[in-house]
Amino acid sequence: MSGNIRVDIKKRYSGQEDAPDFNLDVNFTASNELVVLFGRSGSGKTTTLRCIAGLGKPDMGFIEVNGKVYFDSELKKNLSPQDRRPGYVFQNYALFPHMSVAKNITYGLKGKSDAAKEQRLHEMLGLMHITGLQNEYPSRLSGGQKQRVALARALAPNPDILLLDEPFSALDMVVRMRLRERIHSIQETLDIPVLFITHNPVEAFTLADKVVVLHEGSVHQEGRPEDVFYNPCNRHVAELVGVSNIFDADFAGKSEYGFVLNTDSISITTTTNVDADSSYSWGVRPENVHLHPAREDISGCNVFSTTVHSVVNRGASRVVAVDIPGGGSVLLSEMDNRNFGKLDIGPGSECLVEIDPRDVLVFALEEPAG
Amino acid sequence: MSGNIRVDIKKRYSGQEDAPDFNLDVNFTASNELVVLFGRSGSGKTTTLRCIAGLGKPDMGFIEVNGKVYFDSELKKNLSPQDRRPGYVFQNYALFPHMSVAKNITYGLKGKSDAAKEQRLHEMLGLMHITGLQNEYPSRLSGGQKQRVALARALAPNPDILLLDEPFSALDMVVRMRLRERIHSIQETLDIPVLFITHNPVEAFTLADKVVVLHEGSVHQEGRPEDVFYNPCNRHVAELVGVSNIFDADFAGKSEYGFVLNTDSISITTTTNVDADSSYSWGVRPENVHLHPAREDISGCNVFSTTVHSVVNRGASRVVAVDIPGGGSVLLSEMDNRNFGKLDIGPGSECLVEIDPRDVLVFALEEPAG
Amino acid sequence: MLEQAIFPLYITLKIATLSTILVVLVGLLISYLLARRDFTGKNLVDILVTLPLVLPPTVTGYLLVILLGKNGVLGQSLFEMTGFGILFTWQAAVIAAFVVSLPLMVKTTSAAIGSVDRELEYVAYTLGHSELETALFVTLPLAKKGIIAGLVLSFARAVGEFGATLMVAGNIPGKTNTMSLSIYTAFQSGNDSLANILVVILVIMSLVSMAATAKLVNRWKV
Amino acid sequence: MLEQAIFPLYITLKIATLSTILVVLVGLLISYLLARRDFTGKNLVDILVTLPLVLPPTVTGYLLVILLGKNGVLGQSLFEMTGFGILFTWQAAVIAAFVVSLPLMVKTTSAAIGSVDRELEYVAYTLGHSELETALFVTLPLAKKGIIAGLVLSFARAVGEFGATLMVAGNIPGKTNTMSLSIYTAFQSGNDSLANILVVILVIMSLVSMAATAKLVNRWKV
Amino acid sequence: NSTASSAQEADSEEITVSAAASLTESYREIVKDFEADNPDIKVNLNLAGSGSLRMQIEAGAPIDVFASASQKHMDILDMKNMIVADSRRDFARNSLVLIVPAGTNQIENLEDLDSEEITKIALGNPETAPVGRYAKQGLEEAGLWKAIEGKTIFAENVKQVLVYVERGEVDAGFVYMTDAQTSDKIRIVEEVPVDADISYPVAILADSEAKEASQKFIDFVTGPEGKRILEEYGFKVE
Ligand SMILES: Nc1ncnc2c1ncn2[C@@H]1O[C@H](COP(=O)(O)OP(=O)(O)OP(=O)(O)O)[C@@H](O)[C@H]1O
Ligand SMILES: Nc1ncnc2c1ncn2[C@@H]1O[C@H](COP(=O)(O)OP(=O)(O)OP(=O)(O)O)[C@@H](O)[C@H]1O
Ligand SMILES: [Mg+2]
Ligand SMILES: [Mg+2]
Repeated sequence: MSGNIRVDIKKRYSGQEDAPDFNLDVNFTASNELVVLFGRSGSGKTTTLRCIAGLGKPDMGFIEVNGKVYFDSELKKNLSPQDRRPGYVFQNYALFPHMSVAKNITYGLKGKSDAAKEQRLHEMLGLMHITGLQNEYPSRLSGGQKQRVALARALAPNPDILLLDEPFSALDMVVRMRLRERIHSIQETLDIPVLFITHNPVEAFTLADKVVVLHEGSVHQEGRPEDVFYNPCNRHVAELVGVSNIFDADFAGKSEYGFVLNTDSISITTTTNVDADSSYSWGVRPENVHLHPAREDISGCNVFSTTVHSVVNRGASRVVAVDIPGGGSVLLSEMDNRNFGKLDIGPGSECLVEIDPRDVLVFALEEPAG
Repeated sequence: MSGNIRVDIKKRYSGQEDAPDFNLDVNFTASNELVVLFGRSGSGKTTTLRCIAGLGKPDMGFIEVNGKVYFDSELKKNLSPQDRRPGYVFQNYALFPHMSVAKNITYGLKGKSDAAKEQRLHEMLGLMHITGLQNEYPSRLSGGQKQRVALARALAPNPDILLLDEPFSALDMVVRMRLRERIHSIQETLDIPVLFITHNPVEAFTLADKVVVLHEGSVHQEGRPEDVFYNPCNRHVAELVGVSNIFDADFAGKSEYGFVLNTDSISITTTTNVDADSSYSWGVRPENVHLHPAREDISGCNVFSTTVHSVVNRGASRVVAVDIPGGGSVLLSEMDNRNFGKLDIGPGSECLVEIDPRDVLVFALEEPAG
Repeated sequence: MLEQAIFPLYITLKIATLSTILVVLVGLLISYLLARRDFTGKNLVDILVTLPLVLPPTVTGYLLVILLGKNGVLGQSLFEMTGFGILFTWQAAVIAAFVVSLPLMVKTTSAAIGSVDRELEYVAYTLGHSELETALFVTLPLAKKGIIAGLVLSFARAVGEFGATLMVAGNIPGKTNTMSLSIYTAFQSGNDSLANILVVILVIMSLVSMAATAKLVNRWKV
Repeated sequence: MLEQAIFPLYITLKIATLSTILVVLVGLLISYLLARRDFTGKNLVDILVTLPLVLPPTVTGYLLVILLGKNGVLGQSLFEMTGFGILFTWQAAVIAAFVVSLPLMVKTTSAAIGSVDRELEYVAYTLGHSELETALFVTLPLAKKGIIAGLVLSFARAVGEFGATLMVAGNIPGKTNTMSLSIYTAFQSGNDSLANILVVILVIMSLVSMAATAKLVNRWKV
Repeated sequence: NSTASSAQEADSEEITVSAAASLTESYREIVKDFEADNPDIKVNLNLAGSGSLRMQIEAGAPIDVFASASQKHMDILDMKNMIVADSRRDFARNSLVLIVPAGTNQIENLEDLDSEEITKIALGNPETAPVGRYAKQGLEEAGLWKAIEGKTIFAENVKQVLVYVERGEVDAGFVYMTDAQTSDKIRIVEEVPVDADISYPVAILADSEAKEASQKFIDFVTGPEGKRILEEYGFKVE
């Protein structure tokens, strides 16, 4: 094990009445980089962050940050939150209702002179685009304004580690983009580990040096964003990172291009090694499903003709759902408006589907947690 | 004025000390459709929703929903929230901490039999993918679980109007997509007006029958999503809907393709009518900025050669920033990974930029609020 | 000697329980109004309720005699209507206990209600619940801790009530001799051993009722 | 006749103010510990603090005399150390008022502290503030309403205190004759007009101090 | 001396006199005159019910002189050796009277209490208040106690009986003559003969550290000046 953050903890919440328990069993390491915790709602992201901050006590395990042991159940060591002093943005902001915005933001600047506090306050207000709000009380702020105050409060003391629980969820795109850059440069300037929770895949991809994917309390995959997004290790991770086309399949053999899987009446070839004895599902990202006019002549594998089921305009792109021949399900294809325009299709049109075998992801069914 | 919702209200919050006042002055109508309120953080979206729900009292104006006058300052009429009974999802959820999830969800089902409550509860739990959590208390839920309970509570009584304040902000993509569809079909089935706040442009575009754009307390634009996204009426709206390239320009004359504007050392032609006497800025959506290999031979206007400044991988797409010749600023171009691969460029590469004059949006500088 | 404690114990519990029930009912109403409504005379109500706390109990008792006596404002009309003279009965002791413990309930509870997040009340309104229903099922449960504190204080105060009770209820053996009065009598007449026994019983009774209240707290889930 | 009210008014204010200051200091500490900490003997502390409320004030006073007298546990050591006999001094009255009003403060405040969102304390911890700093600047300000209620109750109770004071401080003109005791004396000796005047003054004084407290509430911004 | 002495000048002495509540007015005057005669002695007058005063003393309160409204409380202290036995003196007597609200005439003598119209009779608690004990004794001697026992309302002190009678809450009550004289809202029906010594004892306490000054005070009370003042307030003195 190496890295500036080492987390290996277990924690159990027992469920009420006949509801199942929740078992957190998280293990990952990271250096001074921006780590995105990614996972379904209820997968244990917040719980993990709280344990690192010292606000929840793991049942057992080990947490080390920047060479300092925060928690070690064997040594019965458990640093207080005061000794950890993380910069923490809480999912629900948790602003002090009885303090003004200014007081909230400077509350972590213990022992600083008033002038230093004032200066830092104004830096933070500017950074968060909330200059002018310093004398307001939290009850008079909008959701996004509260969130920015919470961010400012966490960043102000230049902490050794940043724990950001969906810090941009209530912000508009313009501020969000600017703050993404800020967080990135703060991480680089301070050279500290940053743990960042987000549900936005684009945010995860663009911000992360490393992505840790949680599912039902345990880490399913951990790696650079490209690894996780382009090579999700199982169905759960795949769904999360936007592989919205996932189908069960039967092994059908091997061809010159690779292995062949059958779903309904189509055969899909993949370059991934597949074992005849196991059950699989395969998946493909919608932007890797390419559509061509029906009259076009395309050769190669994973080409089949079909009809357009429906088209959804997503503003900057279109999502075309096409029928999978011989089955009730549809395959989604996403393309930019210009390419869509060139295709000249609509619901009911005939068209050709083409999928590069290298883009076909294969997952063992019911793969155990990674 | 017509429509099932008519809102025309003014409300002022006075700022603390030297901070400016916030003035809400909102006026829009809608029929039984899904209306997305879109706007920067702090633009007055929540305030508007609260006024419609009867939780905030406008200083003056008029609110009518489904033929019922909710508020009329002239007639001194102000229906109580009980008489309005909106299905309201609060931005901060506002779950009852002393009630179980089941009790929270069924709390609006006044006068229903226990069996009916039980049935509705299970429908809602299923709809929100939180089956099993009914006996938990809110303090033991994750952020996204709380949000779904809040949604279930608002939807359970089949209200006459739905007011949803960023109802999906804490949800992962998978649940979010499913719930988007649910909300859409609920709106259609119940045939009620739904007001929906989101900061996610794709969500706004795909969900909305109508988009109302708020900026600093007033409506700047209102229309179908295509109108608002493809023809934003001013800079503020444009920024919000993702027109991330916006530049100041000087009027340079008229050409065979349209009107010409100069920015730094490039000339941009637009099909929009432009008046020589005013100041303008122009903008283009990054997905409408097309890049071509430097060696390619492209004719037409709005084609210029430049160098690549940087490339950002957003997972499903790439954003390439290219220098604008003769100035310090960059122009962003977004494309899918396949097209990016074909281009074969990287930072420092030469390439050609092409922009369709029809995609060039023009805004009068400092246009007054719409 | 123990049998001398049975009646005082019984009557004390009866008086304190009844008075506390009254205090809770009236106190919750007043507290809610003080915390959530603006009305003319609000300050006056606040002051009137708190007054019995600053007055020496004897004075409170004297004022109650004036009010409840045969020739008193309330006592007279009650007597004319029912022929019932309330002075020197255990009912009068209930009233005395009520008056002296009401301020404890009101101050404690109105502070607790004032600290409940109004937003949650608004949510209940949008779900179609009237102000009364909301007060009962949202506001008051959320103010639980303060209400329990007020209840314990009121009950304890009612048990310990002495001065005002003495004035309005007299100290009539077999009728109104509460624990407090009995202890006082025993001490005053130099019967220290009886006094000590009664104190021990009083303390045990108080502990038991407080433990019962604690149980109540745990049951009333929040 | 008015001059007969000046000393009692002065001594009452002095005693009530000092006792309230003590009650607030000690009460906040105990309340915080009861609400936020688990320790052995927690229930015992809770019970001990509440006890003076259920005991008739005379009994409380009797117990205090035993404790503070020259032969009492506390009184003896105090006397040996300082040569100061505390009984029958205004300081003894402060102690009596303190003991009888402490339960009001503790019950009210610990309920209010218990209702403060712990999450906010955790936030303060992550910002490097110790538990004490957090208690002072986060928890207590957020429990403000309950604390103010406890403070008002304690002050009012101290002003109205009679039975215990009479026992430990005596009713000595020019030394320990508080308003309560003076009203009692005037009333007992048939001097009803003086008693009435004293009651009116007591009520006015209480109103003024409560109004001052209300001002305090408004100042202390939350 | 026994109370806080550090603040006092060395040559002045301070004594604390605990006197029964019914002695309030007379003792105030006595103290004033006594202090005028003895400028080196300061008297703290502590006024409360005799029972409370006795409890204070038992608990160890620093008292020098105790003037009780009844022999019983003094006896209890005597038994516990808490008083200087030979300093004990009776300094005044009182008499018991039957009173009714002013303007009523159903009762003209003690026997009338047995009539059916009479339902409430107030007297001090015989166990704690001497005035109640005397009243009970008087009624027993008149053979009326059994008959009217069910009509009695016990009060803790004389003042309470007076209040009840003044406001017409009871039909009659028993108080001391000295108390009856302070109210004009009642009528004195008659003096009730009691075969008891309704007398007020005074004594120096065993723990007193200023026995000399205390003795001076008792001498003053029992002296001509004291007698004059006590008589003025309706007490009988020998
Ligand atoms: N205090 C608690 N007691 C019991 N169970 C809890 C508690 N807090 C969280 N849980 C449960 O633990 C699981 C993980 O919760 P957590 O808050 O870590 O999820 P999350 O990944 O942050 O989800 P979200 O994206 O919705 O915020 C959930 O199922 C939740 O119900
Ligand atoms: N109770 C209040 N008192 C004073 N000002 C307020 C109050 N509530 C909101 N405001 C101010 O009104 C403006 C609009 O707030 P509102 O909550 O409507 O914004 P919003 O559009 O919902 O923003 P967000 O997307 O951040 O939630 C903000 O500047 C806010 O500071
Ligand atoms: Mg979370
Ligand atoms: Mg909002």
